[in-house]
Amino acid sequence: MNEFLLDTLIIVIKIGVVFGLVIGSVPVLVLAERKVLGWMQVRPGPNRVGPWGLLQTLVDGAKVFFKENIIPDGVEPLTYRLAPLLVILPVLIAASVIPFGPPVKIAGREIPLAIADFDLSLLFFFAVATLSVYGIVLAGWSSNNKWSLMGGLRSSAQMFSYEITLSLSIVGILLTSGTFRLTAIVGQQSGGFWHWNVFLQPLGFVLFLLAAIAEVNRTPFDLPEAESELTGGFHTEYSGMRFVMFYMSEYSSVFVMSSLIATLFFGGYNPPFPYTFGTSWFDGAIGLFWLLAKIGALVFFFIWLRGTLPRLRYDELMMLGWKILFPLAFLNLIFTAILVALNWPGWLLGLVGAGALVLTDLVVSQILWRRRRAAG
Amino acid sequence: MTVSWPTIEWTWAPLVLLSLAAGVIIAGDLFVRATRPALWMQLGLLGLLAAGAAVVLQIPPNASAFNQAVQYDGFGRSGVLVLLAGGCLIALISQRPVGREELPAAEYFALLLLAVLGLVVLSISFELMAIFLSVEMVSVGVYVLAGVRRGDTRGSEAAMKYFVLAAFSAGFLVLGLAFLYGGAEGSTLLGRIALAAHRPATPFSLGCILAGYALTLAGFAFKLTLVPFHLYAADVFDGAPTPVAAFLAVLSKAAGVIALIHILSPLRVVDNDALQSALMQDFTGLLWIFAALGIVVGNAAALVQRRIKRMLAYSTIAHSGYLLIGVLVFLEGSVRGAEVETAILVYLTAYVLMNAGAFGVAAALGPAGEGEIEDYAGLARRSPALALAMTIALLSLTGIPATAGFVGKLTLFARAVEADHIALVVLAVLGSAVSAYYYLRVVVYMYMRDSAPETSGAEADPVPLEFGHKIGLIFSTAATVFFGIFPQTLLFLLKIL
Amino acid sequence: MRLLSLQYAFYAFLATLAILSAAYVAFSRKTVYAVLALVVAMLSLAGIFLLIQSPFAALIQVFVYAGAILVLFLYVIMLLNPRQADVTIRSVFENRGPFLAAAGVFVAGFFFLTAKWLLTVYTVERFQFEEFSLIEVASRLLTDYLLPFELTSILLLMAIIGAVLIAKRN
Amino acid sequence: MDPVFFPANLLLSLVIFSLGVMGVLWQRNALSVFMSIELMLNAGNLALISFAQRFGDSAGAGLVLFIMTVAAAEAGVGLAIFIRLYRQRNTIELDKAHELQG
Repeated sequence: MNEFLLDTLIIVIKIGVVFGLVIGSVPVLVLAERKVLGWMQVRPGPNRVGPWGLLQTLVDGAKVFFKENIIPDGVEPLTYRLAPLLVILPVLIAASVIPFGPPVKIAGREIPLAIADFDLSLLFFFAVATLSVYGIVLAGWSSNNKWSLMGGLRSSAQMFSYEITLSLSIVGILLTSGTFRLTAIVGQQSGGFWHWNVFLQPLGFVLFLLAAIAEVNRTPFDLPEAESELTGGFHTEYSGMRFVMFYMSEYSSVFVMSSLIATLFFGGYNPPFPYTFGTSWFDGAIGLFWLLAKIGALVFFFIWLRGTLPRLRYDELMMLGWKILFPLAFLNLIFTAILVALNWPGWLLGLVGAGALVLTDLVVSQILWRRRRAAG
Repeated sequence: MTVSWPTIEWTWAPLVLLSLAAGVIIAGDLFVRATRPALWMQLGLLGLLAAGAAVVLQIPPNASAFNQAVQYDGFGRSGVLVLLAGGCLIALISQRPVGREELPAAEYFALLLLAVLGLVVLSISFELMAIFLSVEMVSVGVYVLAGVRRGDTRGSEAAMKYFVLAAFSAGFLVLGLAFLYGGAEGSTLLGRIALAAHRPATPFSLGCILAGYALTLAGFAFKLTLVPFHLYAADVFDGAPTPVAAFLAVLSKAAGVIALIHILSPLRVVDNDALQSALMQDFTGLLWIFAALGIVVGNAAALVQRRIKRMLAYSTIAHSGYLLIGVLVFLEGSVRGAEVETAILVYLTAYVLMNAGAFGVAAALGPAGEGEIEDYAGLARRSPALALAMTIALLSLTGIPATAGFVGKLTLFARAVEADHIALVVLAVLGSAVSAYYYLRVVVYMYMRDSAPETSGAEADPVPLEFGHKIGLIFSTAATVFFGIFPQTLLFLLKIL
Repeated sequence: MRLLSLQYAFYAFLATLAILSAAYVAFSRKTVYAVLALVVAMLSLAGIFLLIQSPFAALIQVFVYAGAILVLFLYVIMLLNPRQADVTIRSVFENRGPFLAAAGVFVAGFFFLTAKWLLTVYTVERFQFEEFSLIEVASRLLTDYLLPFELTSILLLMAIIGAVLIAKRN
Repeated sequence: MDPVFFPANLLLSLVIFSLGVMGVLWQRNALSVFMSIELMLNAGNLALISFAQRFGDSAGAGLVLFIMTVAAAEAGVGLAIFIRLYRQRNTIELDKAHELQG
């Protein structure tokens, strides 16, 4: 068979699988969120449709699918229709660089389990992921609604404020690993959980996690869809399938962001204890299992946060982003650079990072406490 | 990976000192509660003087770094000193507007210092990227400083105009430097570009270099207010705060001329390759046209202006025409390069001093000094010292003997006569004669007309002046006269420093 | 060979897209759509950078230009309430006539000369595009280009101070 | 990889540049003018990268970064100036704000 066609076929299959995984995760995540929240709030959650309510999201999806697609008067027709696509596409494209397992050997050819594996894959992720801001701003603008416009601006301001922290806090990892290639970063974390980057960059991890939560608009940073106090934000005027696309983009970006966090900080597809089975496709499956397990744990953490924390006020959100997280990410970068240049061993690096984390936690909580007390 | 501590690189010292001073001012403003314009001005002066001292004491002529990307050749090094001195003068004459008009003092002086830093880099860097970035530093500084005056639409409009045109010219600069980079086969060093210009590897690379120079010249023409690109100048000068206008008129133009000489130096005709010199004649021809147009249009337009800053703006267009004669003579290579460079330096020194004096008086007078020329009526009675300073500055700008301006014009035009540019020199002298009319008109108003009756009551008091402002005016006026009477001292200073 | 012709096809597509969207930016009166067209132009240029083996340039083109600068444009347009008013520079440049004429003549002249010089002397020759690793780029940036690199930091500082100073309400 | 992309890139860069210049001269809206200027800068970027790849200079991508920095700085300050002017026109001089339409 023609080499060229074969390569193309493999890539098409991988694209199908990854996109299927990301899109398919959405109903699972929605159901999981409702179930877990129910459990945390000591109520049953969805339990009518199917065994234990498992089919609830499917039914919801069917309902939305058959809903009338309302286009309000006076919208900008092109951008109004384009915006939901512009929000969800970058998430899907960004997912293409996540390695879902170790390279698999089938019929004598080695196939990496990522759609794209190249030198700058991490940079690619960020470059593409930033583009989803356009969808949000345009959705708000084209709705011909003052509140939607303000909601769009609010969300985009939030996104690019936290993007800075997001990209600064991974520079520490780039310094310790010396590469932008995600497969290489995962490869360096193989051989047991003590090699994971989270122990090398504790402060960087916490900053990245917080910024990532804000970036995917989850509680406590979910101002974009604060229906009760902020009129639903940029997607107020959307309904039916287009609204579902915003919904889907939110959950799939949770999934993709969790997979990036797992890849960068928790060893990606590496199992916590080193073992291999020798058969490469089986190793690949095991790798996928571990990655999904880590993603599951992170998603659970996201839901837990939603069940626990109240929403931040907008000025608090901005203060946290610019005055606390951004300088900390900067300091983390500088300290990591100095320690890497001085050739300190990894465990010392991790210890310094953990110490810095505890210290900043104390200082920040002190400041916040005093401020609140001063405010009365 | 091991760390080796770097040795002190003195060629960086002026840059580090300037940015350090700016950083101290910005950071200090966070901690000092009250606004302290005088303190920030003194810190800024300290930074400028320290940078100057570093150049004089620690950097020998022809010091270079980064593979010849930074060179303190005699011209650039003296140019840095002139620019730093000019920076000091502008910091001094901004004290009054900053204190009174509620310009934000700390940010003003910090941005001024950083813009001066851009000028310094512009005159010592022999690498296109650094040149481009420093041009942009100056531009960004000027946009902000021009538009920052509180509640002032004219300032915002000036900032807007300057911004749109400067960004437009930056577009030309970018494409120009891309082509120069391509012509030098992948290098941004001016030395490599000179090599490629004299011994082009292929005709294509020569074509790239020439196209690059055409575009770069277009970009620089905006910065130097050469004539078809000059239309923004009067509006920007008129709308911007006076010291900022002085910065734009004097320092950025001086640094632009220095950088233009450096950038064009690869095109200097040294050997007689037929193709090459034929193509280079296009450039000298272009410069000839620019110079002539600048002299004619600048002087003619200045004649009809009624507002003092617009008049000064058009007169600086004429002055850049004169300066361009120097650049042209340098480029043709028939006169020794060092002599032309000295002539240009002398002219630039005089230009900085006399314009600092003129703009300094305008800044001291406040809103009245920025308005119509009629507002200067009777100034000699109200404030004889200011009127004297203004008179000396204007005489020097005209080029009356016994002033620095005369010395500058004399040396520059002498070089041009040596290079057989009689026509241009005649044009320039005629232009100077015309300029006497509009410069001296202000003197006539100051000494021979009484102030308008309705304002005489309010402005009868002598104008009070801050100490620093006074120092700046005294220094620039005294130096204008001193260098005019003893021109040898200026040459001597340029040689020993 | 097939790969090469595929690349030609991609190139033709991207170049056409870039030119069309650039023309839209230059001549359209609808600012919001113009920003979107500019994004398309930048992305297609990034695609061309990829085709000539310069992925780093392509990615920072997307990251910095499309992801940051143009978002700022869009943001400002939204802030200025795009449906009714825009900042028009007609009233700022009252006398556009002479400016336009002078600038147009000079631009046309420069463009003509540039194209003439370039196109008359270019000879086709074979060469190899080569991809540089990020490490090479970075080490050049921090040694040969250290001075411009440091200048960028100062420039950005100036821009931050300036933007805050200008845009803040009194 | 082949000799065709390079001259085509130069030509494309010149075309985009001249489109940008025409846009600056044609447009009346300051934001559109500024966007056309961005087109010019991008044309410069394209030429720079093409030359860097043509002559095998490893710093080419870094040079593009410098130009993007300049574009970012200009965008920040320039858009701030537009906002300030708009605000002043809109609130201070209503007659001018009216004549701004169009």
